Order: sequence, then structure tokens, then C-alpha cells
Amino acid sequence: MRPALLELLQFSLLVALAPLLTGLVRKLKARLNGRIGPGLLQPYRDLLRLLRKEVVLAPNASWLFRASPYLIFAAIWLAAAIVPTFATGLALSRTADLIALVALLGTARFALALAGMDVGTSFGGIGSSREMMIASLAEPAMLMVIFTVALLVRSTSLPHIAEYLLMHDVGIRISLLLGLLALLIVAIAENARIPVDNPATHLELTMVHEAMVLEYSGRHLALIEGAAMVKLQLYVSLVAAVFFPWGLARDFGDASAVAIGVGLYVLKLAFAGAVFALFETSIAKMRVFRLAELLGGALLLGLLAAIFLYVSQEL
Amino acid sequence: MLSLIAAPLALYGAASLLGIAGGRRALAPVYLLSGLAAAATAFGAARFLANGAMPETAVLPLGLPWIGAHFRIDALSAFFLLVLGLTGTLTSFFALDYGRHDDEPGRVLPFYPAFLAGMSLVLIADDAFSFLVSWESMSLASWLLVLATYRLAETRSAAFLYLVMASIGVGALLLGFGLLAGGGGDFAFATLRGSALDPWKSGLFFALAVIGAGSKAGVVPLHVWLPPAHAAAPSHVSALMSGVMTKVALYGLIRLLFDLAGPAQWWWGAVLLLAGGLTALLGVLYAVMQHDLKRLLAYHTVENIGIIVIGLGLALAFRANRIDALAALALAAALLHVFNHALFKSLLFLGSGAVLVATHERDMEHLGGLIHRMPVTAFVFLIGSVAISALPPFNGFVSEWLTFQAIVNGSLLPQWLLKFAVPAVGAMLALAAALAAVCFVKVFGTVFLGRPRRPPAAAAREVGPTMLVPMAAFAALCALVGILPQTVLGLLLPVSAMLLPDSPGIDLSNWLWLAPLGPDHSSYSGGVILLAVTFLAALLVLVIHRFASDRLRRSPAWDCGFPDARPETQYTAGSFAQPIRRIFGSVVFAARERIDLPAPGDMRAARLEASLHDPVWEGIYAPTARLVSLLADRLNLLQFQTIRRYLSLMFAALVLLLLIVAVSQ
Amino acid sequence: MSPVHAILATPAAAAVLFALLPGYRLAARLNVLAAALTLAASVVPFFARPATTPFLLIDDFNIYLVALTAFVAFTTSLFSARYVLHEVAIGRLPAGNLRFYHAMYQAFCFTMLLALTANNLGVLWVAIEGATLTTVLMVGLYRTAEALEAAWKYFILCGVGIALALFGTILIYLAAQPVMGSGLPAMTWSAILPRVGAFNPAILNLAFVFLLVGYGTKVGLAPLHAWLPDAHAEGPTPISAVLSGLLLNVALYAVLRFKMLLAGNALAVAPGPLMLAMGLASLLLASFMLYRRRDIKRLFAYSSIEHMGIITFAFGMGGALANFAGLLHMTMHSLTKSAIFFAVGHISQIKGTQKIAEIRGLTQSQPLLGWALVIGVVAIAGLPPFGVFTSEFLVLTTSFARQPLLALLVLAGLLVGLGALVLRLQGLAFGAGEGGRKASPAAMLPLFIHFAIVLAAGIYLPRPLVAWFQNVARLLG
Amino acid sequence: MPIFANIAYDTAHLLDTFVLVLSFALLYQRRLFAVLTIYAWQALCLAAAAAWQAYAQDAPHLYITAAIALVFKAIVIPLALHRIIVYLNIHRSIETALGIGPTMAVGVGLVALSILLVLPVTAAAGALTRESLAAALSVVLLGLLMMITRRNAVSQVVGFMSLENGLILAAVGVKGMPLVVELSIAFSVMVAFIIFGIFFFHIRERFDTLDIHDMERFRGEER
Repeated sequence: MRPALLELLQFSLLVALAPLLTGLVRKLKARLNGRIGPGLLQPYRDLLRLLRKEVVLAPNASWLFRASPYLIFAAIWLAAAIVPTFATGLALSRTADLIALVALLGTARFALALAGMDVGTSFGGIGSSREMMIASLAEPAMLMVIFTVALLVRSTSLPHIAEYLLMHDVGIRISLLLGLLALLIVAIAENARIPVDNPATHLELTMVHEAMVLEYSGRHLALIEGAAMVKLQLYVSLVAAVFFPWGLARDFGDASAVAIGVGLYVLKLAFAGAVFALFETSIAKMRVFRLAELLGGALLLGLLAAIFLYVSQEL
Repeated sequence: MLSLIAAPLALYGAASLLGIAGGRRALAPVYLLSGLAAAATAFGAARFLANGAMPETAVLPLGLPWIGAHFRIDALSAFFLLVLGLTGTLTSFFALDYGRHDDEPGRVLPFYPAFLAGMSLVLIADDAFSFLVSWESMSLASWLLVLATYRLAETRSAAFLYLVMASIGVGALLLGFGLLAGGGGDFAFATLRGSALDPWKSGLFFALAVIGAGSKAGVVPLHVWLPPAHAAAPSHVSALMSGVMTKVALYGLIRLLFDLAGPAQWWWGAVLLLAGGLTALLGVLYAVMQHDLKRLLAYHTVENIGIIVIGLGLALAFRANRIDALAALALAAALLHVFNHALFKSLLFLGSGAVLVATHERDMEHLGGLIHRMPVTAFVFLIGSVAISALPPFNGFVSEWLTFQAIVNGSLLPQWLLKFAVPAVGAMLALAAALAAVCFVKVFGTVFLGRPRRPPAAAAREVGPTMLVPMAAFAALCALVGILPQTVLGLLLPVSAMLLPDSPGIDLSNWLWLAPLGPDHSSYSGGVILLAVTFLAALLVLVIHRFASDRLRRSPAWDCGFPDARPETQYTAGSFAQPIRRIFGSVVFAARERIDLPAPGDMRAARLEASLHDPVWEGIYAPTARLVSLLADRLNLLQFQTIRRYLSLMFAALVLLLLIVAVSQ
Repeated sequence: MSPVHAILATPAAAAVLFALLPGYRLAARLNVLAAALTLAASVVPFFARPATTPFLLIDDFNIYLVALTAFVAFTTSLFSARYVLHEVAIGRLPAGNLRFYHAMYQAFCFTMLLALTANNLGVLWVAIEGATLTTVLMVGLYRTAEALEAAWKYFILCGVGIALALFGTILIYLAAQPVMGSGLPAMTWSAILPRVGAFNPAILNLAFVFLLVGYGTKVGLAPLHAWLPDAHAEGPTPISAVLSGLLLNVALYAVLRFKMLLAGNALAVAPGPLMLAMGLASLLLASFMLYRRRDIKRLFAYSSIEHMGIITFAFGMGGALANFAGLLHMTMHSLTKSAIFFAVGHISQIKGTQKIAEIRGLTQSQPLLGWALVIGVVAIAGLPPFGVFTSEFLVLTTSFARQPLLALLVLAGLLVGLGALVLRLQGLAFGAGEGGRKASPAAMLPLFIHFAIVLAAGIYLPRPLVAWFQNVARLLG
Repeated sequence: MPIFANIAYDTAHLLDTFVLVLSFALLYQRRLFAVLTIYAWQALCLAAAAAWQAYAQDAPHLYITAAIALVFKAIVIPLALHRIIVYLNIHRSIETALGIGPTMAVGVGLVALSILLVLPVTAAAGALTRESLAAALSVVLLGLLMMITRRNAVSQVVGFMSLENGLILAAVGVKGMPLVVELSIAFSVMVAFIIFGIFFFHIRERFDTLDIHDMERFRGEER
């Protein structure tokens, strides 16, 4: 009974907090830019408004175009639910290890990119093409990070990693730092944040994610926006679970542990939001083809991390 | 004796004769017989594996008179027979309708069953001679099948390249066997197994085996023949060539390296790993650059062969270091990928065949919007695309996931070279997988989505059920294996028990969660993912449609306010691949782009020219060809001498020999 | 009279008869009949091995070569019957020449059979010289400038070769004489073979060099091969068939006999290396030459050189397996190559040209003929499931275990040659075909008989044949 | 009787040497008729050698060989060639591919080679055969050398025939060689063929072209 409840908590926590995180980032950015900015709850309002609007569909949009938003949201939601947020060892967490998690996000992206191609406009094509290009570089980097951790923990399943890092004092390893750096770059790329992409841009030629979803409207758009928010939160909780696993509840027996876990989780989110805002206000967007270097760099960081780990293990 | 395979072989023979005799009229019976035979093979092989796979052998008084022709069926060959049978059945079924669209079925019918028979024989041959005879017969049959479209000059050059490369491979294998037999006349595998080579010779044998089997499987840099040949053949044949023949080649590799070669040396694993990584990466990069649907698929075959070879390399490396549990894992990953690739690659080739029948187009730049006109084909092709892109919940991902599981444990290998090679190869593999996803977004997006770019695409019609059913079956299998991989992995246990006797084999205790190294290690469940996603999606649909809105209006695309653009303005495959071409192509293919932008007011059309160079071809094959041609020219002068000169040659030869004798005594 | 006499008498008598017989149609038929009789006679020794006389001998080595020769001569006469009639019909060959042609055909068969069954070095030499003279006349049969030039070249080169061979023969006698005493026995195979160990090795070496160069010229080993392509290309196709299929074998048979002698003498130089070198040279040279051929008959003539190279290499390598392979390859090559020349004959008659560039798309325009050519080339290129593959398999596997580098060279040569053949084949057999009449299935009979045998041999070798081969392989050392 | 044996040996040796020297003379000679004459002399010496061997080994059949050599080689063939030269009015002077000097040098080298080769032939073979073998071998090689260094058809034929003389020399030199007659007859047939060919093809200059100019066409293959 209790595990089921906790799962439910996990799922609902995600949908509940994701827009808040986005809202927080926007608010802080606005503040840092010297604007007042919209309220923290603005994202909720946007989503609800979109949900209530009717969908305007291009004449030759296929079933794939209409099905994608639901699939994407579901997939990302599930993926996010697999990452430990406030507690490890939830029932579903066995469903996929880190690799499968990345792949599940890949499926969602696959669907989104296809949707971008479906209507047959040039902007959709640009969006999909660039999105896939970025992903094709980000995924290997991500996997390199996973290797690094896996080499340490001998497992790629998140609960194991988190618990291992909680139990053992691995100390500050160079490789772990490199891994963290790589993972952050990947997170930025995957979530279409500055400097890779600008979620708030309205200049078509610079759009990546926005261009891809250009033809979406109404509830579909809402789902896709929502999915993006959940995904951002997913990465935050991923970084948290792997590198800052403090306070994750391990026995579901006492409610206090759970409560602490949730509390700490919210704090972690807030901190991450602040970091994002600071980072994004401090730098400008890159040209699309500079990304290759950035992400290639991430890939190399990952590889380096793995190799450093070998060395440190052998010596 | 081998009743499992005898009957199918007889059927193939009958079908082939029918094909020779009947010509076009024999189409239905030939494909029915072949399908029947293949089905029998699959059924028999599956039962054989399920019943513990006790090896059966037979010796016929054929082949080399003093040893006869040995045949043997064991777990390994049975597994590949299963792959062969399964694919062959559905492909033959597909061909019942598709075959009628060949321009000269008379040139396909006799060789199609012969091709299947040849592959089956390779899988059961148990002595070097019969093995090579069957191997080359398989090549010959497929060569003739490729030549079915002999009217096109490009087909002829493809066929030529194919046969020559195949023969080079056979040559290498032949020398390898010669090494094992050590100049003796006994080529039975049973004897060769016993032959203990010194390290140097066994290394040479390894090299020969990799060249021989690799050239048939399409391992870079021996892959050059594969894309043109597979693209030129009729689609149902392409499906067999890509789906099965390359696997038969890998069977040869496994048989030689895991079974005959004796104890492995660790560096074999390293070589295979790097070769595999290179193959996977280059293969997929070539594919992204391609706009010919069938060539693109063929290049993906190269990529997947690379992935399998990586698995085999890991298995060898672990085996050489006596880490048998992980060796079993890597082997299982490789073999499962063999199975999976056979499924989705056949599905995709059949799909391309359906598109070909409907539109007579292979160039993706002329297609588009087929999802509306060929909904079923589109749907199954989508499943195939997701599967080959190694995305859950389909089968392609499971095998790659297993490979990754083996890779993350690569740190247990003692040798430093391997320690560093494994993560590097892991990165290559990840990159390859990601690029495969890029490539198939491109394929599905340009062929099936968007709007038709040319009239034939607009006029396309869905193909008949005879073609749809096999494709659907393949798609269903892709899903099934993706959700319950344990079913196939279970059949693999006897194989690893045979090749790695002292390994426990992978853990399949849990039917829902796949945890190959035991419950306290990484786990994955395609089934749960599928269920959860479907449930959540359904929930979302219900909630949103119930409480928010379900209204919907059709109106022209927004497209940032551009008025209804013509289909030509759609993003093409070329433009889709452009970022990749710029990032990787410039390095690997020396890709260059020349943009010619007319000045304002100049009515000239703007042009963008992209040029690619194939490093392998221009680095290895072109020079070789030039060398041969040069030598031919030089030596050819001998044809145009006067009798006196010829006499002088004779005189010179005589005096030389006399001198040799004078010196030697 | 023993079967050997029958084997020899039949063609000899036929030759005389045809020289007198005016009507060429009748002669063409009788030619087949005579060949059939010879074939029948050549089978007898398998059941009743005739006694060895000072001049004639049938042993395990030549018994199957005699049968093979008679057989190919028979099938060729079948092919030739149609061929020459057509040549006369199109006026390429004056009817008068046919009398001469048939007489010479039988005379040629006689000389070859004599060379095979000769128990005496001198007789062997005379027979091979006779074979040369008869074939020279046949090569020149068309009286075109090309034909005469080819015949003349053939004659001069082989004449010199023959002369050298004679010197070698004399030397052998010189070596034998002290041991065996003067007189016939010292020139008799069956007599000297057992006692060769006592001969003077120095003279044997000298003799072998002359015999290798002399008879090697007729085998067509590089660099003595120059006569071969033109002689094949310019003569009537049936003659090309017997030249490639039989004469080369007979000459090689002579070389092997002498190799046997040397193998019997411990102190003499090993003949192996010399044969390896010449075989390899022929193989490599021919395989590259194939690429530049424009004339279809020259193409296959060079492929004959290539295969003679392989066979010589195999025997040079020595050892039970390699020798076995060599013998098998001799058989397979003569069957396949003569069949190919049958096909080529039909093709050039139908298309009215021998230029490769002007022949294409045969499988489309003449399916039967086209596919026959495909089978033939696939077989001769050494691809399974044909018999040639078996022998090449054995040659390569055994030699790689002993001489890796040489084996690699052989493999390279084979692959280069295969490339050329396949390239030409695809042009000839596939691609857009033009019209032209269909060849009658009956005319195809000889071809398909040969192919059937070659295919069968690739899959199953009958025990007795294997036993002979193995026995001879042992003798060859 | 040793003396007699010595005489037998010396005479045989002497005749062999004549034959050898005459081959050199053939190599040296530049004028066509002179070449014929020298050839006739060589044939004559050969006949003498054969006859002597017939007497020495008392092998009567060698007398036949001698007779053939005398009649056919020393008389008929030279005359026939003479007629042909006149009839086809062939150039009377010889065009050499290799200068006389170098040719002679090579010739000497060849003689050295043949001696080198025959030396290991132990005494078992007998001094007689040993010497005559060396001579015969040199004659054969010199004949071949002449064939490839002369451009004129006739002189090439002569080269071929002197090569044959070497063969016969060897044949008669060895003790009790059977079939010598048959072999020499068979060979003469071939020689006859060549001469017939020259006559038949009207070969004026070089028998490797038959006076036909564009040769590539005749190889059936344009380069």
C-alpha cells in the first residue's frame, strides 16, 4: 500500500513542481535583468490557458502529429518518475537504469522530431534537424558520464548509485567533477537552455526547439511545454541524485524521513533554479555550429572522467 | 540424421529446379516452397534449441573423398538457422506478391531458393571444404540475384565488386583453414579443433578469419561491396542479404574464433572491438549522407554489424581473461542483436520494397507524405525505425543495452589497452546509436511525413495484404522481443553453454525485469515502460479531453506566417543531414560545400554544391585498381613482340636455368 | 592385339582413310565414329590392363589421361562436325580443306595417344613432334595472314623447344647408359624408372633443364608461352579446344614423367623449385594479361596459361595432396576449358566476331549459350561447386602451410585472374543483348556433358579415380 | 688396345672440335652464301664424326646417320637454300641484332658455361662422352644464339640447323644410343618443314614478320 502511495507522491510531485521550477528560473532571470517579471505561478496559468484553447491543425497533419504530445509527455513523466527525487528504491525505479533512461528520453525526442517534420514546413525541418544534431552529440556525452559513475559503482541503476554514494565516502574525485561538468553541459543542451538554445526567442532562424513545435497549438502545445518543464526538473533531480544524494529517504517506514527527503528535494530544486538563472543571464546564446565544439568538449570530459577513474582505481 | 534440415534442403532444390523450368509461371510455387522450407527450418531449429540442443552429426560420401562431407547441427548453428528460417519464411511470403514486380522474375526464381539453401548449408557444414563450398555457393547465388537487374550499368559494377570481394574473403578463409590443417589432408572441424597452433600462427589465423568473415559481413574497411550490392538486388533479396547473409558471415566468425581457434589471445578482443566501433560509426555516418533509401538501409547494416562485432570483441576479451560470466553477457548481447537486426532490417527493406512498388522511387528527395497514402506501411516502417534507432520499448534497444552493460564492466579487464579501448568504443557505440536516430528521423520524416515532393509519391497506393502481413509480422516480433527479450535470450543459453562451458550464462530468473547479472545489478523492462507510457498517455487523453478541451480546427499551416509554401520548400533529406555533414562529414569525408548566391536582382537560381569523398575507397581500393591496371598495361607489351624476341626470352630462360643448375652443383 | 594397339590403330587408320575420302560430310560423321571407337578402346585398359612392351605402356599415370584424351577428342569431334559444316556454309573454309582437316584431326589424336602410351623416350619425343607438326597445319588452316603468322610463330617456337627436348632426351640416355648398358632398355620408362637412383645426377639435372624448357614450351609456361594465345585464337575453334584441353596436358605429362625420374634420384636437384617458379610466373603473368584481351579466344587461351601455371605449381610443390590436386586440376581444366571453347565457337559463329566488345547480353539473346558461358567461366574461375575449386582448395591449403608467401602469391594471381574473367563475363553474358539466332540445344550437348562431369567432380569424386590419383601422386613424390 | 682407344678418342675429339669451331665461324660470318658454305662444312664434319663413331663403337646404324648428314645436310639443304636465296633474291648480307664482337663474346661465355656444366659428369661417363657432350652442348647453345642474333630468315634457319647438328653430335657421341636414325630422320622432317615454310611464305627478310607490316593487327589485338 505504502509503496504505491509513494509512487503516486513521486508522480504528482513532478507535475506539481515542474512549472514552479520554470517559473522560478524566469522570475529570477527577470530580477537579474532588473525587471519585475511574471509571478512564480505564471507557467501554471499559461498551461491551463493553453489546455482550454482549441487545437488548430494543419490540413496534412497526420495521426502522428496528434499522438506525439501525449506520448512525449507520458514518456518524460515516466522517465522523471524513475529518477529518485526524495527517496530511493521506489517500485518503478527498477524499470530502467540510467542508460535506459537516456534512451527513453531519446524515444520522446524521436517522436517530437518526427512531429516537427510532419506538417512539411521548412521551420519544422530546421528544428528537428538541429534538435537531433544536438542530441546526437549530447547522448554520448551523457553515456560517458554514466560510465564514469558506473565504473565507480559497478552498476548503472540509479538507486544503487545513489545509495552507494550515500554509503561510501568516495571523496572528491577529479573524475566525478569532470563528470558533473559534462552532465551539466548535457543538461543545458537537452533542455534547450541558453547558450544552446533560447526558450524565449522569437527570431525563427535562431530557434531550435521552438521551431520544431512551431505548428503546435492548444492542448498539444501545453503538453509539450509541460513535458519540457518536467524534463528540466528531471535533469535537476538526476544531478541531485547522482552527485548530491543527501537526504534521500531509504526506508519508507517513518514518514519523517520521507518528509525530510521531500523538503531537501525542494531546496535542491530551488538552488538549481537559482544557478540556472544566474548562468543564463551571464552568458549569450551560441551559434548553432559552435555547439558541436561545446558538446564534443562534454564528450571528451566524460571520456577523460572515465580514464581518470581507471587511473585513480589502479593507483 | 539432421532430419531438421534435410527436408528443407530438398524443398529448396525442388523450388530451384521449378524456377529454372517454369520461369515466370513458377513464381508462386517457388516462393511457397521456399517459404515452407524456411518455416520448417525455423520450427525445427527452435524445437532443437528448446530441447537442450544435443549436437547431431552426419557424414556423406561427398566432397573430399578421404574425409567425406561432414555436417553437424549444434546450438550455435541452430540459433542461426532459426534466424534464417524466420526471416526466410516472411520474406518468401512477401515475395509472393512483390516478386511479380521484378522486371524479369525468371532471373530471380532459380537462385532465390539456392541462396537460402547455400546459407543453410554454411550453417551446418562441419568440415572446411563443405563449409567453403557452401559459403561461396551462397555468394554465387546472391551474385546472380544481384544481377537480376543486370540492365543497369551500376548493377553490373556492383555485382563485379561483390563477387571479387567475396572471393577475397573465401581466399582468406581458405588460407586460414590451411593453417589449421597444417598441410595435412584432414579438414574435418573435429580435427581442426584439436590443432594447437603456436601463438604467432594462431594470430595469423585470427587475422585471416577476420578478413575472410569480415569481408562478407561488411566490416570496415571491407564493406565497400555491401551497399551497392544490397541496393541493387530485388528488395526481398536485399532483406535476406542484409538480414541473414551478413549474419551467416558472423556465424562463420564465431565458429572460427570461439570454436575452432582454440584459446583466445586478449588482443583479438581489442582488434575486434576497435574494428567494430569503427564499423558502427563509419557505417552510420555513410548512412546519414545517403539519400538513396536502399543504400541508406544497407549502410545501416554495416553499422549494426559493427555493433555485433563490438559484442563479439568484448566476449573474446572477457573469455581470454577467464571472466566467463561477462563473456556470456557480451556474447548474448551480440547474438540477440543478430536476431534483432535480422528482424528490423528485413522489415525496413521490405518496407522500402513496398515504397518502391508504390512509387518506383528510391530517391528520398522525391518522396514524402506517404503516411497518408500508405498508412499501414508507414506504421510498420515507423516501428522498424524506432527499433533500429535503439529506442525503447523495441528490440533494438535491448541488445544495445546488454552490450552497454558489458561495456560498463569493461574495467574488470586487466590489460590497459582494453581498459582504454572499452570506454572509447562505448562512446563510439553511443554516438552511432544517436546518429542512427538522426538518420531515421530523416528517413521517416522525408519519405512518409510532410507533403509529396513528386507526382509519383502523390499517386502512391497502399500495397496489398500479401506484402503487408509479413511486414506486420516482423513489426510484431520487434515489439515482442523488445518487451519480453527473455524469450529469445532463453534460446541462447545453450549457445553460451557450448561456447563458454564454464560460464553460468546470464540470469533470466525474472520474467518481467531483465537483470542479466542478477537482481542487485542494473535492470530494464521494456514491458513495464510500454505499459506505463500507454497508461499515462491514455490517462492524459481522458483527463484533458474530459476536463479541458477536445475541440479541433483544420486550417493552413502557420509556418511563421509564410503563405502556403510549395512542397519543394520542405526540408529535404539533404538539408536535414546538413548539420551532421558539417560536423562529422568535414572530418571523415572531407565534405565541402560551395554556395553560389546570385547578387540581388540577378534572376539566376542560387546553388549549393556539396562534395563528399569516401576515404576507404580512395585510400585502399582505387589505388589497388590502379596498380592492377598499371601492371596489366606493362605486361601486355609482351603480347606484341617479334618471334626473335620470344626466342630470346626462351634462350634467356634456358641459360638462366642452366646457370642455376651449374651453381647448385 | 592388345587394347593399346587398338587405341593407336583406330586414329591412325582413320587418318589415312580421311586423307583418301573425298566427301567431307561423310568424313565429318566418320570422324565422330572414329573418335567414338578410340574412346571405346581407351576404356578397355581399365578392365584388362595390357602388358608393358618395350615401346608401349599403360600404367596408373597415363591410363586415365588416355581415357580423358579419347573422351575430349570424341566430344570435340561431335562439336567439330557441326562447326566445320557451318564454316563451309559461310564460305570461311573451302570444302576441299576439310579432307585435310579431318585427316589431320585423327593424326593429331594418334600422336597424342602415342605420346601418352609411349614407353620409350624417343617415341615420346617423336610423337610430340608429330603433334606439333599436325597442329601447326591446323592452326594455319584458314590461310588468313593472321592464321599463317600464328602458325609460323607456333612452329618456330615449338620447333626450337622440341629440339631442346631432344637434347634432354639424349642426355637422359647418356645418364642411363652406364647403368643400364647400351640399347633400348636405357630409353625405356619401365626399365629405367626403378634404377634411376644409380644414374649420374649431374647429367640428370642438365637433362631436366632442357626437357623442362623444351616440353615446357609446349605446356605454355611463361616465358615460353608466346605461341599459345595466337595459335588458339587463329585456328579453328575445335582445334583450340583440343590444344587447350589435351595437347597442353600431354606436354605436361611428359614433363612429369621426367620429374618422376629426378624424384627417383636422391642426388639430383629437386625439380620442385624450378617448376614452382615457372608455374608462379605463368599464373601471375596470365592473370594480368587477361585484363587487356579484346579477343574472346585469346582471353581463354591466357586462362589456359594461368591454369597450366597452377598445375605446374602444384606439382612443383609436391607431396601427396599437392600432386593429387595437380592431377585433378589437369582433368578438370581440360574438360572445362574445352567446353568453354565449344561455347565460344558457337558464340563467335552466331555473332560473326571474336571481339569481346562486339558480344554482349548473351543470357538475354541466346539464353542457353549465355548461361553455358556463365557456368563455364564460373567453373574455370575456380568457384565452387565445380571441380576446379576442389583442386585449387587443396593447392592453396597445402602450400600455405608449407610456403606461406608462395601461397599468398598464388592466391593473389587467382584473384586477379578471377577479377578479369568476371569483368569480361559480365560484359559478355549480361547487359543489353542484341539479336542473333539461337543455338540448337543438340549442339549444346557436348558442353553440358562436360559441365555435368565437372560439377559432379566438384561434389563427388568416385573412389577408383581417387585411388589412381593417389597412387600417381605417390609416384610423383 | 690403349693406343687404339687413344686414337679413337683423339679423332672423335678432333671432329667435335671442328664442329664447334665451325659454329663460331657461323656466328662470325656476315655473308649469306658463306654462311651456307660453312654450314655445309659443319654438316660434313658431323657426318665424319658419325661415321667415325660408327666405326669406333662398331654400330653400323650410325653409318646411316652419317649418310643422312652427308647427303641431306651437307649437300641438299645448302643447295636448296641457295636456290631459294636466288629465287627470292634475298639480301646477301646479314643484318645482325647484336654486333659480331659481342656475339662472339657471348658465344665464348656459353662454351664456358657448357664446360662448367659438364665437368661434374664423372669419369663414369667416360672421357669420350664427356668431351663430346661439352662440345655438343656448346654447339646447341651457339645455334640458338645465332637464331636470336641474326635477323635474316635464312641465317636463322641455318642457326636452327646447326643447333640440330649439335643434337646429332650428342646422339652419336654417346655409346650405343638406339633410335638415333629415327630421331634424326624425324628431325630432318621438321627442318624440311621450315625450309618449305620459308619458300611457301616467300619470306624475304625476317621470318618473324612474313613480310607483313602492321603486326599489331595480326596479334588480333590493338594495344
